[in-house]
Amino acid sequence: MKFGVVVFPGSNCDYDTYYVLKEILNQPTFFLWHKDHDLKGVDCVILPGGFSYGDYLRSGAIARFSPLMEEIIEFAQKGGLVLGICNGFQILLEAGLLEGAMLRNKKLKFLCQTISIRVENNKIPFTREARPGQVLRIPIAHFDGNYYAPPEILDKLKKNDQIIFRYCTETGEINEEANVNGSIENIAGISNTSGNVLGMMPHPERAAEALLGSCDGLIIFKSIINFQKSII
Amino acid sequence: MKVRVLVRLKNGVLDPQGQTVRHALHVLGYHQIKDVRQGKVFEIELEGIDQETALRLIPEIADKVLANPIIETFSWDFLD
Amino acid sequence: MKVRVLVRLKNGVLDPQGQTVRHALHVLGYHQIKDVRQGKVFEIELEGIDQETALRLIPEIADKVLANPIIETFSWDFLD
Amino acid sequence: MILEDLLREHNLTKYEYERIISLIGREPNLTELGIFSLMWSEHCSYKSSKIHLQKLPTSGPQIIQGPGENAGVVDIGDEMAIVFKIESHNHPSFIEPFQGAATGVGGILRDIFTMGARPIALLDSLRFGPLTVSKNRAIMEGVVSGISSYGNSVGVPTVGGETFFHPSYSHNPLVNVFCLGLVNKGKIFYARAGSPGNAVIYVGAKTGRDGIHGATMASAEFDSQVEKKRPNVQVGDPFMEKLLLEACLEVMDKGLIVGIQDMGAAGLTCSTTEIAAKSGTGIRINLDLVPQREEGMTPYEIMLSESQERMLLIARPENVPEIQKIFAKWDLDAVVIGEITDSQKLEVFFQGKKVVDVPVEAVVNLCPVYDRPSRKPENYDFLHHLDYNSLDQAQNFNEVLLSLISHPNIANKEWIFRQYDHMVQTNTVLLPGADAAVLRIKGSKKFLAMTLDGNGLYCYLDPRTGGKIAVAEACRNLACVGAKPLGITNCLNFGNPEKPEIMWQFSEVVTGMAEACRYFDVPVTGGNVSFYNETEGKPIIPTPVIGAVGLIEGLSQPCSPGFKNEGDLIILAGANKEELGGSLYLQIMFGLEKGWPPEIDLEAERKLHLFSIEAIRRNLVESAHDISEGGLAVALAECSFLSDKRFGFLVNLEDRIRPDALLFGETQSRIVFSLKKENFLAFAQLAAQKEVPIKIIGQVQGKRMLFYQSGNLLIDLKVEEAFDIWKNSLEKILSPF
Ligand SMILES: Nc1ncnc2c1ncn2[C@@H]1O[C@H](COP(=O)(O)OP(=O)(O)O)[C@@H](O)[C@H]1O
Ligand SMILES: [Mg+2]
Repeated sequence: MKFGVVVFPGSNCDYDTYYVLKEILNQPTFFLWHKDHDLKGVDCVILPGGFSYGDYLRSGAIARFSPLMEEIIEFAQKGGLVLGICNGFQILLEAGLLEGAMLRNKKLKFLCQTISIRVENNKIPFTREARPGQVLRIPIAHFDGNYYAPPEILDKLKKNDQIIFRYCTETGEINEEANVNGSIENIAGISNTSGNVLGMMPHPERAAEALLGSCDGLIIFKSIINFQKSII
Repeated sequence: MKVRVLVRLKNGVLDPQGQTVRHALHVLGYHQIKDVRQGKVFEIELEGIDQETALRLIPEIADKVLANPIIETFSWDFLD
Repeated sequence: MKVRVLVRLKNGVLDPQGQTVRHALHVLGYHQIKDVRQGKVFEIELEGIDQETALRLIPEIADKVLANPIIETFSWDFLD
Repeated sequence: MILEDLLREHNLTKYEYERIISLIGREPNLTELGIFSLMWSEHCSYKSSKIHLQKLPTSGPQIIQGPGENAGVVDIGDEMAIVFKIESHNHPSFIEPFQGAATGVGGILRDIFTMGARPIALLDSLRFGPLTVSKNRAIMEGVVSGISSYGNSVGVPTVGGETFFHPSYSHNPLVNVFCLGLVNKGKIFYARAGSPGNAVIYVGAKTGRDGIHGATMASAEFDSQVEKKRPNVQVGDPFMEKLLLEACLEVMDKGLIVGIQDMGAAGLTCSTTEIAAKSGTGIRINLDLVPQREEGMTPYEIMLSESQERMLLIARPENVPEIQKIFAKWDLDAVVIGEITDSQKLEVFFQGKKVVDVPVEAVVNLCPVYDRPSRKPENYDFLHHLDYNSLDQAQNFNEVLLSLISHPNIANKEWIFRQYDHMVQTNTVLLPGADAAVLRIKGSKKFLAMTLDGNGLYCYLDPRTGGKIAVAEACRNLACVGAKPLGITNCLNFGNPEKPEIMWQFSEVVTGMAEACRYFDVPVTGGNVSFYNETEGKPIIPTPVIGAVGLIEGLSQPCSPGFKNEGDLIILAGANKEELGGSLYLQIMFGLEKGWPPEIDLEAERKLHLFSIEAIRRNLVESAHDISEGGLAVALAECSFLSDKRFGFLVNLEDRIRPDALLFGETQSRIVFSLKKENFLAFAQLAAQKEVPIKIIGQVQGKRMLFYQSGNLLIDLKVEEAFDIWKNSLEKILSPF
């Protein structure tokens, strides 16, 4: 399974993601430079977290115009696997690969903490290793993670099972208290209609080693790897 | 040539920043404040361009870059 | 009653956001953009208050809450 | 403008002015005067502190670079070295809390990556006035979000720090920021010019009229355009910094440059003259080539501007195109603005004319050094009159403990560190909340521990002891996670050094620190002095902040402070004494800032550290936590709060001292350990061998915190209830809705 991690100016979880794929999961992994037009033949593209273009204007708003995004959009339309983490999620929204938008966290503060999310759909390539309803402990670190979608989009997301993760309590309840950033219906991650593009606010690459507190993030990366194996 | 573009959240989209400002003003005793919506303003200086081109260009830029049409609307005018 | 307050960075104060937006627009081919300065806009709805009081109140809250007088200036007007 | 006024505006004395004339052989012009005034300022020249700082030990086998460069460098083995330093940004943070703190982070990051190191951790030490005052809350909000916005964006985790509140900081908050970077030993860079003919390259943000010396405004010729010339508050651009960091590290990694210096407090002036002075060369620059953000800037303004996110590189001319290519890749300019010469002078050209011509040595190294008069404050003896008998002991100790743990000095600081990305780079093993932050080093079995510490009140009551304790506590924090100290950096925050009482505090604190550093065999690798922390004649309490860095080897994970297992023994290492002076207990319950601070026996302290490190290394302990503000009762409560399962405890102490002193006295050289029963024998043997007094005081058990003295129940609280109070009290004050 060949992974590509995109480097935008201001990306800062690019290396962390690379490290997990390459050093912990031993997958061939490449950095993809935002100015290039080359996806280096990878099977899965990851847009990492960080502050592309300083998050100026709106998070992700400028990065989506990067030359490489044209290739990524085409790749996604052909069914290629694309995962956007945090800032990567914001870029996917701005680029129109996913629907909705991000607002500032409800308390107007940056939030860095380990939270719980519930797997709402384990049928897509990114979650197939998770049990339905499984609760994952994964860190978040963002200022603009307050997901918003107008009613018609929200209906569509629900109808098509595109809501993949929701913020929940440690025991898996979905309530207002667990909704750290104020997202509509506690949404922490969504996919496109065909399930090959996933955006999520939590950072699975920060939950990949017991030494750092949690390994739940590995479920996502392993799902991708096993999905690839399953279709070969 | 100078133009000003205002970008604001659509009605119905929650505005946590505006809410917080309103709340802060209430705490300070300004109870006359019924609502606050916060948006962005861009002051743009253009060069080598006539009014007509600007009339085409500015909405294009605002729509494509400055505002996110899912949550925001924009308006603009010439400054001088 | 509705008012609009514009808050902008003082001249000479660095505006990283505006700079970055300008850069992005250049990369997209909009070379007519000479400069961009980004600021904030507040649309405020007031209640139970006459024009005269507003004339006193708005500058007061703009100075105290909406703008940071050390790096920003503001201007405002009535909306309707 | 008459000379006296001009000198006053530039903070130069008549004597200093005459010295300038004799050094350059003529009267300086305005730009030259500006250059001298910057470089001879207290901030750049250390003219009042230099003779005192010489007391600090600075060498050791592990030290690659001590004080004198942008940051100290310490060998950690396996071809790796660490680079670290602390800086203050107190005055800018008071003027504009958000930008002041943000640019403070930017500045310290540049100090680190200038050396070729990739920054891997930030820590912040903050001091504010009481949060009951809304202005102080606003300052704190601004400072914390400034640090968070900058550090988070650049992608360097803020892994720890400390926050204290005291009325003396109301008009003078302290913002000290520490940064640590990791570098390959063979790729360390310094401020060097190499040989004449080398290119001087300006990289990063354009120059504006940011933070220019206030003098500009007052000088007569600018009168007609005062508004336009007014210095601007510096605004940080973390995105620019991130690009600059990546581009600089890339040219350094490829060996394309000879030397590098960041443009810090004194901008272009400092970077050009220091680089030349350190190499015994001259430097010539043309200001017309300097990228400028504003129109009509004068040479004075360009040379003195403090615009952020700029660097000066020195490279052999043939490498310039390759360097420019790398910077272009990161969308940055790299502009050749001059060259290295053999004149030993700084020569500056502007619009075809030479506007500066001064010897670099004079600017950088010949500032007068002062041995300022020092005197014990008049009220000093009075401060120590504390009659223990007058202190009511008939208190409800449950209530007292709750008051202490809800006080902002002790309460959980999550409201702060939740705003900091403390996990990016995926190395943070001990998150904020432990005695020291611990990072793993990828690709090795080593861990780095780091902590900031400094108790201003102790220093106010007895500066020499306070100085010793600051170092001792920092090293003790390291010992509690199992780390052996490698080196120390420090930020000394004091009032006006021209006042003999302040100078005395300063000199005493440094003497105490020096003594402790020698005793623990930890060299000082650098630091920062921040004087003039006073408003309207009221100084802050003397506040040295110690940044200590240690190494953990041979462990699969570091030790942490929270209790781990029901039934573990709780051991107190160190002796209890009846000491209440300078305690938080006296401050909160009696409003007293009096008495002598706790004594410190450096020998006992040193033994305790060695013991703790060894006990942890042998895997004998489950947790370790040092006893500091709030005393033994607070330390034990914290062990419960930081326990994943929120275990309670039952302890009983037999010491025959006042119960309040037993519970809340801040006697030094004590650590609370918890350990499995089966490890006790080995643990006790080790303690005997290391000559550390220990006793079993109880065990980890249940969900209550029970504290007895000779069988009398002093404290009985439910962990969960106390935990909620400790956890939420800062949040309640700062985000009440
Ligand atoms: N300003 C801050 N930034 C980040 N972390 C902080 C800050 N203030 C306190 N902390 C964290 O809170 C914890 C408790 O702080 P403190 O009581 O000062 O620790 P100690 O006394 O053990 O040095 C530490 O882990 C520290 O890193
Ligand atoms: Mg403490």
